[in-house]
Amino acid sequence: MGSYMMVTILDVVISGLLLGGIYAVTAVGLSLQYGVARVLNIAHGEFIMLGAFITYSLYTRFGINPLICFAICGPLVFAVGFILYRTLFTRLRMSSPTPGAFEGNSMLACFGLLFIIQNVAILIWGADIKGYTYLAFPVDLWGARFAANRLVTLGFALAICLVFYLFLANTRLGKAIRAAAQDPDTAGLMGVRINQVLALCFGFGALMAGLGGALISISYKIQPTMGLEYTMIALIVIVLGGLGSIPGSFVGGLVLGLVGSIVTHIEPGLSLVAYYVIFMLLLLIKPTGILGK
Amino acid sequence: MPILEGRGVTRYFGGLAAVSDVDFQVEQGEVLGLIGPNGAGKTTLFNLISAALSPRSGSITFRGKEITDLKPYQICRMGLARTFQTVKIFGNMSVLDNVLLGAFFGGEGRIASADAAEAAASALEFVGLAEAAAIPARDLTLANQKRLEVARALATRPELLLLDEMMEGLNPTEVNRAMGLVKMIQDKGITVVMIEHVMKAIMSVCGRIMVLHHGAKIAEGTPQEVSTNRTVIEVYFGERADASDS
Amino acid sequence: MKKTTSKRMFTFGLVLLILVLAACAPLYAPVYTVILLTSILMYMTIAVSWALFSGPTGYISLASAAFFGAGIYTSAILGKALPLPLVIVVGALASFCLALLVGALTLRLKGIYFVMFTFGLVELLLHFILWWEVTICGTTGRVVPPAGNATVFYAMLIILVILVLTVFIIRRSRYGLALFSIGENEEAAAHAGVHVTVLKIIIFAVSALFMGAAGAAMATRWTYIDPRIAFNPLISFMPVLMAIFGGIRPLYGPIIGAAIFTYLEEFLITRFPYYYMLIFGIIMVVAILYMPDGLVGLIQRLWKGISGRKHADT
Amino acid sequence: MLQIHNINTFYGKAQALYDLSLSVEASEIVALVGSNGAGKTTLLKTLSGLLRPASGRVVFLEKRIDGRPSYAVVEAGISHIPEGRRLFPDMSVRENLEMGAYLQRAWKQKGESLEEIYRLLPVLKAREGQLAGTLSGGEQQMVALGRGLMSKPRLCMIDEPSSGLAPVMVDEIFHIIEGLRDQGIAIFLVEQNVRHTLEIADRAYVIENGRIILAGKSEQLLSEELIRKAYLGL
Amino acid sequence: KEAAVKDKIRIGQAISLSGPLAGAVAIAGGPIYELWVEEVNKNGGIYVKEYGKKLPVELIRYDDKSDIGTMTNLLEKLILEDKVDFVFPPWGTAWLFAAAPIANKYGYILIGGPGGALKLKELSLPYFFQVLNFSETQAPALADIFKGVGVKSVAVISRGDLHGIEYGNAMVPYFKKKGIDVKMNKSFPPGIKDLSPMLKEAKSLNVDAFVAAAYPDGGMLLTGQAMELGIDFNAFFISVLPFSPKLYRGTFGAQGVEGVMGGGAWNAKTSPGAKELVDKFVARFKEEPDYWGGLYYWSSLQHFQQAIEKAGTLNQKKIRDIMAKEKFNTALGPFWYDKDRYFVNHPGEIGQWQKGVFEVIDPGPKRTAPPEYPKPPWPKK
Ligand SMILES: Nc1ncnc2c1ncn2[C@@H]1O[C@H](COP(=O)(O)OP(=O)(O)OP(=O)(O)O)[C@@H](O)[C@H]1O
Ligand SMILES: Nc1ncnc2c1ncn2[C@@H]1O[C@H](COP(=O)(O)OP(=O)(O)OP(=O)(O)O)[C@@H](O)[C@H]1O
Ligand SMILES: [Mg+2]
Ligand SMILES: [Mg+2]
Repeated sequence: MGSYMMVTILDVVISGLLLGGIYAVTAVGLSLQYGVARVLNIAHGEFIMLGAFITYSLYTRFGINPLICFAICGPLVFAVGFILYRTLFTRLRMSSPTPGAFEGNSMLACFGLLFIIQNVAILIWGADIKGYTYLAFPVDLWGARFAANRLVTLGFALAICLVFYLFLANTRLGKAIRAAAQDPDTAGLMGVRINQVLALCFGFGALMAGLGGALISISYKIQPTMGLEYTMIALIVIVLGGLGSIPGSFVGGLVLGLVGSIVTHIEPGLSLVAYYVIFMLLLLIKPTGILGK
Repeated sequence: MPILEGRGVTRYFGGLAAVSDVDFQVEQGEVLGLIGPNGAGKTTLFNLISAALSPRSGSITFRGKEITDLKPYQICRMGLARTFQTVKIFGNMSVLDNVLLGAFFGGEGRIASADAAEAAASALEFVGLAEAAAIPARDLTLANQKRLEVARALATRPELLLLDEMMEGLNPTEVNRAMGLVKMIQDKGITVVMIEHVMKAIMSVCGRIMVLHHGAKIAEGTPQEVSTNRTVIEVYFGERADASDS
Repeated sequence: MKKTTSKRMFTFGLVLLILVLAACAPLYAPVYTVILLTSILMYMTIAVSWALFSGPTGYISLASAAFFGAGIYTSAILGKALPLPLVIVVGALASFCLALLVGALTLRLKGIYFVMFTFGLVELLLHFILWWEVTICGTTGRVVPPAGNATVFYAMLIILVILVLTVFIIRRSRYGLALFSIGENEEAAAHAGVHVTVLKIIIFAVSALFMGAAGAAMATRWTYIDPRIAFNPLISFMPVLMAIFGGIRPLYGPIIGAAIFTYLEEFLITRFPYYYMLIFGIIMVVAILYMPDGLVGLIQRLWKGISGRKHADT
Repeated sequence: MLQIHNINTFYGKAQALYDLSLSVEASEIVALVGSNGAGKTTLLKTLSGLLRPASGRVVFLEKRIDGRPSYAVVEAGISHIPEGRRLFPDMSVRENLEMGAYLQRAWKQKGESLEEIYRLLPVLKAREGQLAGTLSGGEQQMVALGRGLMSKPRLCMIDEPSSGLAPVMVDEIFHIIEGLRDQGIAIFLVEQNVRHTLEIADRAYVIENGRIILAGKSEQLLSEELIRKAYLGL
Repeated sequence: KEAAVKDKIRIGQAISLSGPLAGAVAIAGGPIYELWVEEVNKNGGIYVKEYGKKLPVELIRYDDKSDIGTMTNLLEKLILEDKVDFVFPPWGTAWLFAAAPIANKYGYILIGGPGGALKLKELSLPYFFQVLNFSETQAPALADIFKGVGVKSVAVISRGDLHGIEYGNAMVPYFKKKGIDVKMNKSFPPGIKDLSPMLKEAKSLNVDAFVAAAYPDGGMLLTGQAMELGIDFNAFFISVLPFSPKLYRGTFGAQGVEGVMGGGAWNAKTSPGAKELVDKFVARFKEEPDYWGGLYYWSSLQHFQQAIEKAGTLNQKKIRDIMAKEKFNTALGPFWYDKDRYFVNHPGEIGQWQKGVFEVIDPGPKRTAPPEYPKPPWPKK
């Protein structure tokens, strides 16, 4: 009996982490884009969708291993993000009278992007649900059973977030990125190339979204209209974790996954309700998120 | 009876006692100077009085009423106004609207629009910003933004005014003018507590000075007494204490 | 002085004319035009009520769908029992109360935290009501008795007119000033005597009031509603976009934004069903690039160009 | 080393600087004094690329820097310590200082520079880990100064470094500024503490309404009647 | 005078081409309407006696963005502004609920396509016709099949919406009546991201059959997770999903879906007309049609066409009256409506994937193959 309990708990916890890992990867990128580049990227989910569909096409058309697709679709989506910032958002930043106005305007522009990217994806891939199976077999861990592909996904999610965090925390560029978030003008006075740094941020955000999309396509079915849902999850996660904090986003993702898993285990009908209850309660208790300052 | 009185006022930030066990009294109609080294806890004390922060212990009374647990807007409406060291103006509103807001909401009870407009205009006139009334407040220079804060505070018809380094960034000639302003405020019957690092101003405007150091009160008295106090000279004035006119 | 009064008379006359023309629309316009006007009125109402609170204070609320949905549900529950005007009033009050509660809880959150809390609220209500209906009631969805096209049109028109008057009065009063000051610097506003919390909550609730009324009126067009329809997040997003597109500050910004957005969308959807998102998206991006302060900014700039006046406007 | 020729700067349609020219040589302290709203800050911002001059030339070490973005100006060797502190509020004191050393060449020596700053301003060492946004006004001013020195500049433009500082610290700051000159760093100093400034400066300019109205050796200016009336309050 | 210029029949449809529903529209139902229009026009159009000639058909499609408010507006635009001759239905149950009263108000015939619920009957709208089979016909058939193959116990999960509730509520009593033990009955919210706890729980209860009242999104997740975790049941049923060869068989492979049961059903063996439809569909779209409603919608349109031709006019009232009474021959055989204007002659209620074919396994004449029981385990990769 005791061991049955243990297995159940293990099962619930690991299932939660598996889900949370995916949430985390999708959120980290948005955290960067909003926390630093000040773009509330409503089209974030569209970048995830792009990553997912590129992986899908590469795998089903050319049989390229989804994990190898990372190396292709990451840089691809990065380039899209970087160029978008250099052209569109830099101009917007210059022409908006106040930072507040820039936030509003960039959100509007992102809505435009959302429409454009989604429509283009529908034209290319069609509107219907798609999926493929990869590593779809069970793995037994301490008596509990998990899907191999999800375990791999979690591993990758952890690794990606870790690398990213170390990069931001320890490098000169990472510091510049954080400074730029707080006061772009003054960061310029320190010698930071603001436009380039912000574009890099936005690009990195897109990169993370692309990788997240690639991971999602392994475990979930995909369709061109899936973006907004993931954007919303990502937003919840970054807010839950504390804005602009990469470890926060990570923890936020895992917390959300765990909560979902526990509640699904008890009363599945309330699992989504629980997400929002936890989210809102946490905000009321700690209005700046779990790891926020 | 003092208009403002504090007993054992204490506030910590983590392990740091920013204000520790400070007693103070402000008499009706006086100008009290508050000085002390950087980080002594002067601004924190203002924050405690105006309820921007709540004290860990101690009590503060204003006109005999306990105000320790009140909210900022209540304190303001009771007639206790303040300015901020790091300016907090309404940047995208016009200079006039900044002051108008104080006139509308600062006092007890409702005020007619016409009266509020008049009060705002005269407050602007008083601090010398009448000409800038229509421009957005963010386009003012820093020194003028500080003046705008004074005008906004005055428009609330206060009985007691807390001025936090209002003369920062003024040259000596302008400091003279600002000192005149403080005197005029006093002449209106408004009690003033001012934090200032400009010695000339403190010494000639304040009737009494209180000195904070590491959150504690280390001296209090007339400018004469304070400026000759050994400890104060050591921690605050430094060897050039004589050059108080600079 | 004289010039401003004559300008004001002109504006007043223009508004009156538009209003009369609009009020008579069901008499002369084709039925479908009235239907289209009704949805434009609906978006105008939501956008203006949204801008009433969020415009000056900078608290971007994504809870519009919750308040709109509360109105819809009121209609669904009481639609058979009460006459439409009463249903609208009850729907409005329901939203108002919901907003009071939500406001008291959330308005200490700032920035994106507030944004996401309000968004979470919509989803929470949606999923909770869904779960409630499914597991407790054992059924989901309700049938709403339909009302005539003209009836809904007039209901929406009246709601909008009352709303615009309310906003106008609030904006011109001292509270308008206080709302702006909250958006600029909440702390300073409090220290200048503004009872920030109460003001925020009340205005938030007033804006919800009108959204609820709009929801109650519009529900009669949909016949069948369930939580997914009632709490559609699009209703939260669109008005924000419309208001930004039009220009948040002046009262007519969200109105113009809503009108153009709704019409443009319907125009594109019916002309280019397979490409309309692409075109719409491109228009949005280009518009924002060339009109960084919204349509209103553009209009003001043009107006300044025409009248040749140098006006120190914010 | 720095030459400014006929700079004109606008805020929207309003002109703030008119045909302004001046120069700063290596190893000297040049002061700029003027009353409130005269255009001092505007000039510094124009030099460091936060504002664009409508016309005119700025030459630093033989290179044109007018109209260049801030980072290029910093890379050229000019450090601007802005008015109003402008710290990164959510970064610690230490991180703020490190940001000052963002330039590649300064980054390598950031450890030593940090030691140096802590030696000059020991208060900061004690507050190393505190978030800059929560410092007292005077403490922030010290961080701003320290941060500006971290980039190893050739020319340092300082906007009102003594504002908000207690008298002991004011002396200290002027001391530090003199020390910088002795290390060969040129200083372009905007200050309201006019007497003290003119005492340490080599030369000074007086600016009124966006125009230079007076220039000369500091000692001369100190005895000038106009200066005594308008800026020394005598 | 108007008759002289009438040169085509214009049909309007507001349907989700974008938004969350667009994916489902594309795999279930959407393409059939296009195919029918092309087919009619290939034959020169529909003969209308009133005009004395064959009139070609034009389909005007608008995108409702998966939003009901937009759909109602567009439907009224089609009727009032574009003055189309007929309208086709939107996609989805709630959408039908909103569309049916509007069409009815303007006296437009609305033949329900994908979607519908028992509740629609309560509205009793004379111009509304319903063609899909639902829980009330599928549930007894499923219970019969289970009884027949010897299922003893079952776990039921249902999507927390109208569809899930109707199916969940309908099936449980039939199972009980047949003596099948319902060991688990839970609902899950739409949009859930992990269904494995329910699979694991059902497995631990050792049930023979796992029954899910789900939509394609949840169904795909469910199948994927069951496969990944190697959780097998003797019978595995999903209401709305397995009928799609493109999505379901296409994703998991013929071997992967072997033995899975689903709502529907028909296939090329159902009738000669059905075979013809499959061939035409494959030729046009390079994939097989959906095996739930595809044949029904197709046949309802053929029925509609014959009603128009018989009426000899485009007058809705006359056509409606004929449709409500008359029986016409269509691809699936004779086609007629009951007194509530519900279509009764379903080609099949339950299907099962067997060797890449979605076989009809109902007891009785509709059956195209006997049930395969127990379902083979998920393939090990
Ligand atoms: N939120 C906070 N968290 C941590 N420490 C704080 C916070 N606010 C203030 N402090 C510290 O408390 C001390 C007192 O600060 P305060 O602002 O009252 O100083 P002050 O006397 O006004 O100094 P100055 O003359 O420089 O403005 C300082 O050392 C400051 O660093
Ligand atoms: N953002 C702005 N928009 C419009 N005008 C401005 C702006 N900033 C400053 N000004 C105006 O430009 C002039 C010069 O301002 P500046 O800040 O350079 O003065 P300053 O000499 O630094 O004054 P202070 O001693 O107060 O710092 C002032 O008249 C001011 O009102
Ligand atoms: Mg202070
Ligand atoms: Mg200045």
